[in-house]
Amino acid sequence: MDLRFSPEEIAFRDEVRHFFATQIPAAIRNKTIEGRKFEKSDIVTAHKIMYARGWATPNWPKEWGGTGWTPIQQYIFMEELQQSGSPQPLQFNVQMCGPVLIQFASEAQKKRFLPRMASLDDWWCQGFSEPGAGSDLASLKTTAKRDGDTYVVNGQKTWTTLGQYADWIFCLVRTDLAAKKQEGISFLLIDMKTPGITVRPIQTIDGGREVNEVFFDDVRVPVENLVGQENKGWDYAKFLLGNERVGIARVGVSKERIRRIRQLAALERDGDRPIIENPRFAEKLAAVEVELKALEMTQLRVVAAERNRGTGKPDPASSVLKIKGSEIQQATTELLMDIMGPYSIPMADDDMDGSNELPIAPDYAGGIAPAYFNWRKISIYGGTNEIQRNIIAKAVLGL
Amino acid sequence: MDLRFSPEEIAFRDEVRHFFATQIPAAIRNKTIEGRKFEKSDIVTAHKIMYARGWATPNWPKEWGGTGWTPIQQYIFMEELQQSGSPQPLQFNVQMCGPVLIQFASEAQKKRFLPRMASLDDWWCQGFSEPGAGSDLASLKTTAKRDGDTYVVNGQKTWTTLGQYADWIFCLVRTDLAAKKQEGISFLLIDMKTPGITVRPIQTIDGGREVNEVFFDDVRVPVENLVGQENKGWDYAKFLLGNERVGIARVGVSKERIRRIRQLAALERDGDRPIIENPRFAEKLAAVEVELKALEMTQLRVVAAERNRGTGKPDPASSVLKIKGSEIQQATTELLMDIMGPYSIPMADDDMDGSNELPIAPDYAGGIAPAYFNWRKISIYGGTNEIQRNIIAKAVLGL
Amino acid sequence: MDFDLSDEQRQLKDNLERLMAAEYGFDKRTAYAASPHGWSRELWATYAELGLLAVPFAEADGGIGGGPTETMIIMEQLGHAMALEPYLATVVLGGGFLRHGGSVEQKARLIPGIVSGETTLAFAQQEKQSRYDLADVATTARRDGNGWVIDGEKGVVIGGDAADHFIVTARTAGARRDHTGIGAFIVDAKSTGLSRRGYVTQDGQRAAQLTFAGVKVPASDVIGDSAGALPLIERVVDEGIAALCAEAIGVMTMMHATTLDYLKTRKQFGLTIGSFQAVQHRAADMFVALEQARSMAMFATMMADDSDARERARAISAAKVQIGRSGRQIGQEAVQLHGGIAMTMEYNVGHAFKRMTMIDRMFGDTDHHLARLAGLGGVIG
Amino acid sequence: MDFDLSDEQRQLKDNLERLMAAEYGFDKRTAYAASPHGWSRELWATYAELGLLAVPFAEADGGIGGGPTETMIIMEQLGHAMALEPYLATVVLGGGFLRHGGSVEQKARLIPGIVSGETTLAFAQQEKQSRYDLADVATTARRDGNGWVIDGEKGVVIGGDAADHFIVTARTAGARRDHTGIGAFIVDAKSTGLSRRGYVTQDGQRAAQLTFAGVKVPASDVIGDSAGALPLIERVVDEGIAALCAEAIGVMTMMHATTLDYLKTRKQFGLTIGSFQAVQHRAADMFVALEQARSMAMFATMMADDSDARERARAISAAKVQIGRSGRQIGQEAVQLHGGIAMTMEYNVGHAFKRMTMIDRMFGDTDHHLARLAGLGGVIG
Repeated sequence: MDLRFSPEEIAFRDEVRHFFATQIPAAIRNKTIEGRKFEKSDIVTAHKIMYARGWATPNWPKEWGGTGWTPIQQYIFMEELQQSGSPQPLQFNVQMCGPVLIQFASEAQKKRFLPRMASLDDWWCQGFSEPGAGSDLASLKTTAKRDGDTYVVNGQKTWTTLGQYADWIFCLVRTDLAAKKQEGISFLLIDMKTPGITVRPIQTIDGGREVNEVFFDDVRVPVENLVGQENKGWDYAKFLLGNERVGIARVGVSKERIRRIRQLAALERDGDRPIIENPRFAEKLAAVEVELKALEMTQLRVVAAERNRGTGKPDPASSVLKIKGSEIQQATTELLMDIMGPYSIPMADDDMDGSNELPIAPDYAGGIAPAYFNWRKISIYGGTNEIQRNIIAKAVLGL
Repeated sequence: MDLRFSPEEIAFRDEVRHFFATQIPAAIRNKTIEGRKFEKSDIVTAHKIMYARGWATPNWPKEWGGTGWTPIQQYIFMEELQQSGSPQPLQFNVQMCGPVLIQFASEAQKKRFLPRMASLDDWWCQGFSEPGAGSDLASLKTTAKRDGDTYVVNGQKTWTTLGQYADWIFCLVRTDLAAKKQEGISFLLIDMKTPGITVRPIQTIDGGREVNEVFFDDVRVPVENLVGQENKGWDYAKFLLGNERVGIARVGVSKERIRRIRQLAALERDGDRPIIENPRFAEKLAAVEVELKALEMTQLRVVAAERNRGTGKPDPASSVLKIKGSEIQQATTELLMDIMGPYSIPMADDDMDGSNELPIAPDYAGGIAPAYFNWRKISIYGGTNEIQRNIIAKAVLGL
Repeated sequence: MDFDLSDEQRQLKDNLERLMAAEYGFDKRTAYAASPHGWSRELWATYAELGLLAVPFAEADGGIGGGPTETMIIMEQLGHAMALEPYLATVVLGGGFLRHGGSVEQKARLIPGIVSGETTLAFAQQEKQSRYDLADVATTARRDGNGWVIDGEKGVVIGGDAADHFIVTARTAGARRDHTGIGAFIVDAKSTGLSRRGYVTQDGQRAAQLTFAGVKVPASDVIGDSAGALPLIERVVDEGIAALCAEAIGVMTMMHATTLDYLKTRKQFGLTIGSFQAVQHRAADMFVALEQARSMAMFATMMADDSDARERARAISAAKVQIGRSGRQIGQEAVQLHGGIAMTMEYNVGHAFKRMTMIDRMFGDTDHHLARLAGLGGVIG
Repeated sequence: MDFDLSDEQRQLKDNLERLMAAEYGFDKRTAYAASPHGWSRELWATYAELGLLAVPFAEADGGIGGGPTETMIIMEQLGHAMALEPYLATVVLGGGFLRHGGSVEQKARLIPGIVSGETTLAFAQQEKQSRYDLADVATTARRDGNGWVIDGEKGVVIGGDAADHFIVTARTAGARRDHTGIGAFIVDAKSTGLSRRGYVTQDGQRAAQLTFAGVKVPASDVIGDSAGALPLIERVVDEGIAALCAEAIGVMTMMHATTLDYLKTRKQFGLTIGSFQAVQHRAADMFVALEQARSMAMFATMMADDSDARERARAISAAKVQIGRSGRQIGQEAVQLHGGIAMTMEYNVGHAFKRMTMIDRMFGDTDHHLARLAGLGGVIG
């Protein structure tokens, strides 16, 4: 047992840290620090810079452009990325759809889709959730009816993040209406330019328009876009959903937030002292830091155990990462609210990029409340924290 | 709506307060304040003083020695009693068994038992719980088999508080083995001197020996000691269990604890300042006080609503009182632990009445940790807090 | 002691409940919010007709002579509907200054307009550096002949974008955080030298930033003692907090009820999600939090006009702490138990969650009041 | 980075686990606790035979040269069994003073006795006024010829009722809470002028109150710098806290596992109570708390011998906070989910709950370390 990074790992960390600091434009990274949202172009720019370096798809096999890094290296990479403020390589491509294709798609499909997926020449989005199918995903109702060489897709998906930018969508569709609910589902790749697809943005309570409803009205999809076997899509979906170990805790994101909190708490004053000098605030912050440090160690334990367990098998303990990771991220947004106090009340102008000193409050106050509102989603998406507790109770504790 | 006590209520409160301050010996009341336990004689002494004043059974009808007080007056009486540190009139007699007899027993039984119950000439204890029947009380297994004019009782009761002092025990026993589990239960009064009864003390984690197991080995009980109808005991038990509204929150007990905490936190020092001047401690204390003040108002709302609802019908909202009341009482024991810090570690001597300055710590430190340990029971007994949440979900929220 | 409403109070509650049910559906509210003022002038006129705007004023001043209980009833109903009209700003706060500090002439001049719905007010107190400290006033008022000249900036003036008059706190003497040397002034929104920038707040209400550049105020617009207004300001703010607590109860009650409805109808895995015990227990905990908050809102109401400023402050801070804690729990849980739907602008729980969050930031957040309460020696005597 | 145990470490763990399973059942533990010393002399001899008492000492000193990881493994197993033997007092704390501060002569004099199991030590630091402040030392040591004379009182000396030697902190210069002027002394328990009163602690361990009345100590029993021992004391205590964290993991693991067993077997309403979802979620939360604590115990182990005292302090305080919070949650929940049975002295969970509670009070409670950590600027770099 040696809980410190090896010299090689430290050298790797420094290399990665230097890469992000020098290669990803500061104008992009600062948006994270200042609590502003990325444009599409920011995500594409950062992704392509990483792609050029061969680092856009670290979790893929080498033959498809992976890096061959150890799990620890992959962890270090993601943590450094998050702390730098850079956008991640587009996760719908890299973390979600790519691994499914690598594992289950035909060679022809791999050759057709993976290269453009890796380079972000194609932007992918996810078509899983439906209005009636939330935690109970398998109750989805969107149908794909075979008609010669095509499927005809009808139905509605929802919570499709960044669907407005997407070239392709990977969908779960029902291909056998008679089968038991998990057994009639297929995994289909659909070109977003196909006639019959409508994307409608949903405005979230932070004011953002990141998520969408996607409507399918007699959308014709070539049969060759079916991944794996018909009616086996649920297996692929489970593989995808269980595949979010590295980074689910977003330790790097929270570390960056903690530093931002320290910075702003030193800047903002309550009476004649900076807020960071208020013992109650400092202790609240320290308490979150303790949980975060513990989470980092827990995540490293899970990552390191992957070596023994074998790659690709999800560790049910990763539900711990989801629960704690979301709680900590949400706690950081509350600490920022505490710093801003009454100055979190005014709404920021829609355009947050120009100079728009907020009424009475400093410029950076405008994004604080929306971040608090928006990050409530973290305990909802990717399997609610209630579902994670069910997983722990059953898969880990045997209850 | 007028949320202040009326002048009459204030006069009543002052009268009650004066009574406790002057009539109940300070040597008894101080045991509460100092965290020491009552002897049997303390309880008897206090009970009989209240009895002499006609105040031992305020919740009973006037014909059986009740006071005729309004619910608000009953509340005031209990809160003043608790704040004074006096023992309550023995609740097994006054709150539990008495009301059942008044409601369901025969005139002969009432005349036989109630007067000695009110005066504490008979000490009663409760025989409900069994080793296998906790929250699922109706699964009890102790049997009473009819044999001519007697029942023959066999089985085991547990958690019988102060059973070692008892003259009588009121028991739930199974009289019909074939019936559905709630339907074969009867309510039986048993003389503790009957041959075949064995009382075994259970030592609790605070070191105390308040609770007992009671074993019944062919114990013969006259049929005349059956309350109400055979096999209807579950109805009487439900009546009894739902009958704990006034005082279940123990607001007066917590008020007394809060004052004790302020007193000790002003006495004990951390470095060069009293602990009460540590802002973190003062805010933790204030936070508990807020919950307690809210609970007091909540309890008064429940008490006042009794006038509209009619006496005797339990308010399901009283589950709120149990949950919050127990949480607050437990929080006060944690605050006392915080004050004592390392000096809560030594065990007090068994005899806490003499002068026994503890090793290194002040005299009053010895009872602090045992109280913390012991009061974990408050969220367990009288229907666990989990059961209370079930009640709220079903009876109040309709889930 | 008596928690029952009188017949008149019950009627007030029922009437307002009916009005809100009819006029404050989700779509109507959305339309009000999108209108120029961000609230409904028509409904404001209806409030006036119903006498709501007259409630706290003395009959001699053209009011109805209602007390804190009536204000509590109204604020709870407004909160339940998430009403956008500036009742707190105009009637509770603005009206509070007039009631407790206004001269006979000031009352006669302003109250009729408030009561008739023609005049709205806003309380301009917050400054860039002041945070929650009511004594931290840098805006100055200096004597100018018989009158005063005000210079400075005020922000987060709730209801300030459309108000006709402001109650402005300004320093007439002493240093920035001194407790003496503060005055309260009635300032006409059309005064020369006064500019305002209106904006939307995070919870969809309206506020304004005000700049005072040599704004002249006649002596007749000073409320009470020009150097000793802090006790008055504290009194009015304490009443405002009590009203805000009542509003919060309405918001929480709505969130809890809406969540219960959702739990009873939304199915997953073939069952209503409300049939899952873990969900049931959390809904039960929300109920406990709500009842505790309701109790403290009542306590705040009872103590809002207490003559002992220290006892009043202890009660008000205690109530704000409880409201803040319960509100956070109920808001976060309402969103969580709903899932994604409550994260959208298309569903009322999301809006309520935001409103609740902003209530916690007004006149001192939970931590602020906890510290204040601890400093006052707690709330258990 | 590597979380795996080496073969030797695994063997150490397995051996100890087996020993504890065989020798530390509930009844045996009860008997040890009731014996005169409150722990088992026989088992202590077995520990010696297994080399456990030699683990942290350098091979040159007759030890095995183990590191913090070995100590972690041992303490966790001792915690899991709730072992009563004075390992922490003798090997970790007493041994720590010798390892980090002892002279060659002191090591040679004392370590062999520790390793063989003949000698036990205890750390006498706590004073009536000192609470958790290691620098708050009123006990004095004044020069007396070539040696020293100690006067004062020490209390809550864990393991002190049977210890052969004490490591005593005493003030040689300066005022009561000065950081300099503190010395650490080896004091023979049989010294003239030293009296002790042994007693049982709340968690069934043994401790003592010591009175020093002119106790003479030769110069050869001063550990290191007679006026500059605080850094040494802090280092040893930080190591002690890391060991205590590992012990706590054992205690928590046992409580969690016992609770799970109970949930799987105890039936109510015809179902195991572990089949109720609300109970399942709380057991899951206990697991989360346990894993977070385990991670921090490892972090503390890694940092326990860090040469940077400030970094070490940040890590140790962070770990103590996490252990305290997780321990409180797991302990309280274990009792609650068991119900009455865990409230009795006849069941191991109640004892574990008490031990966990006392661990939180040793060398600084959760609030103390949270404040210390906040003062050090947190634990995230």
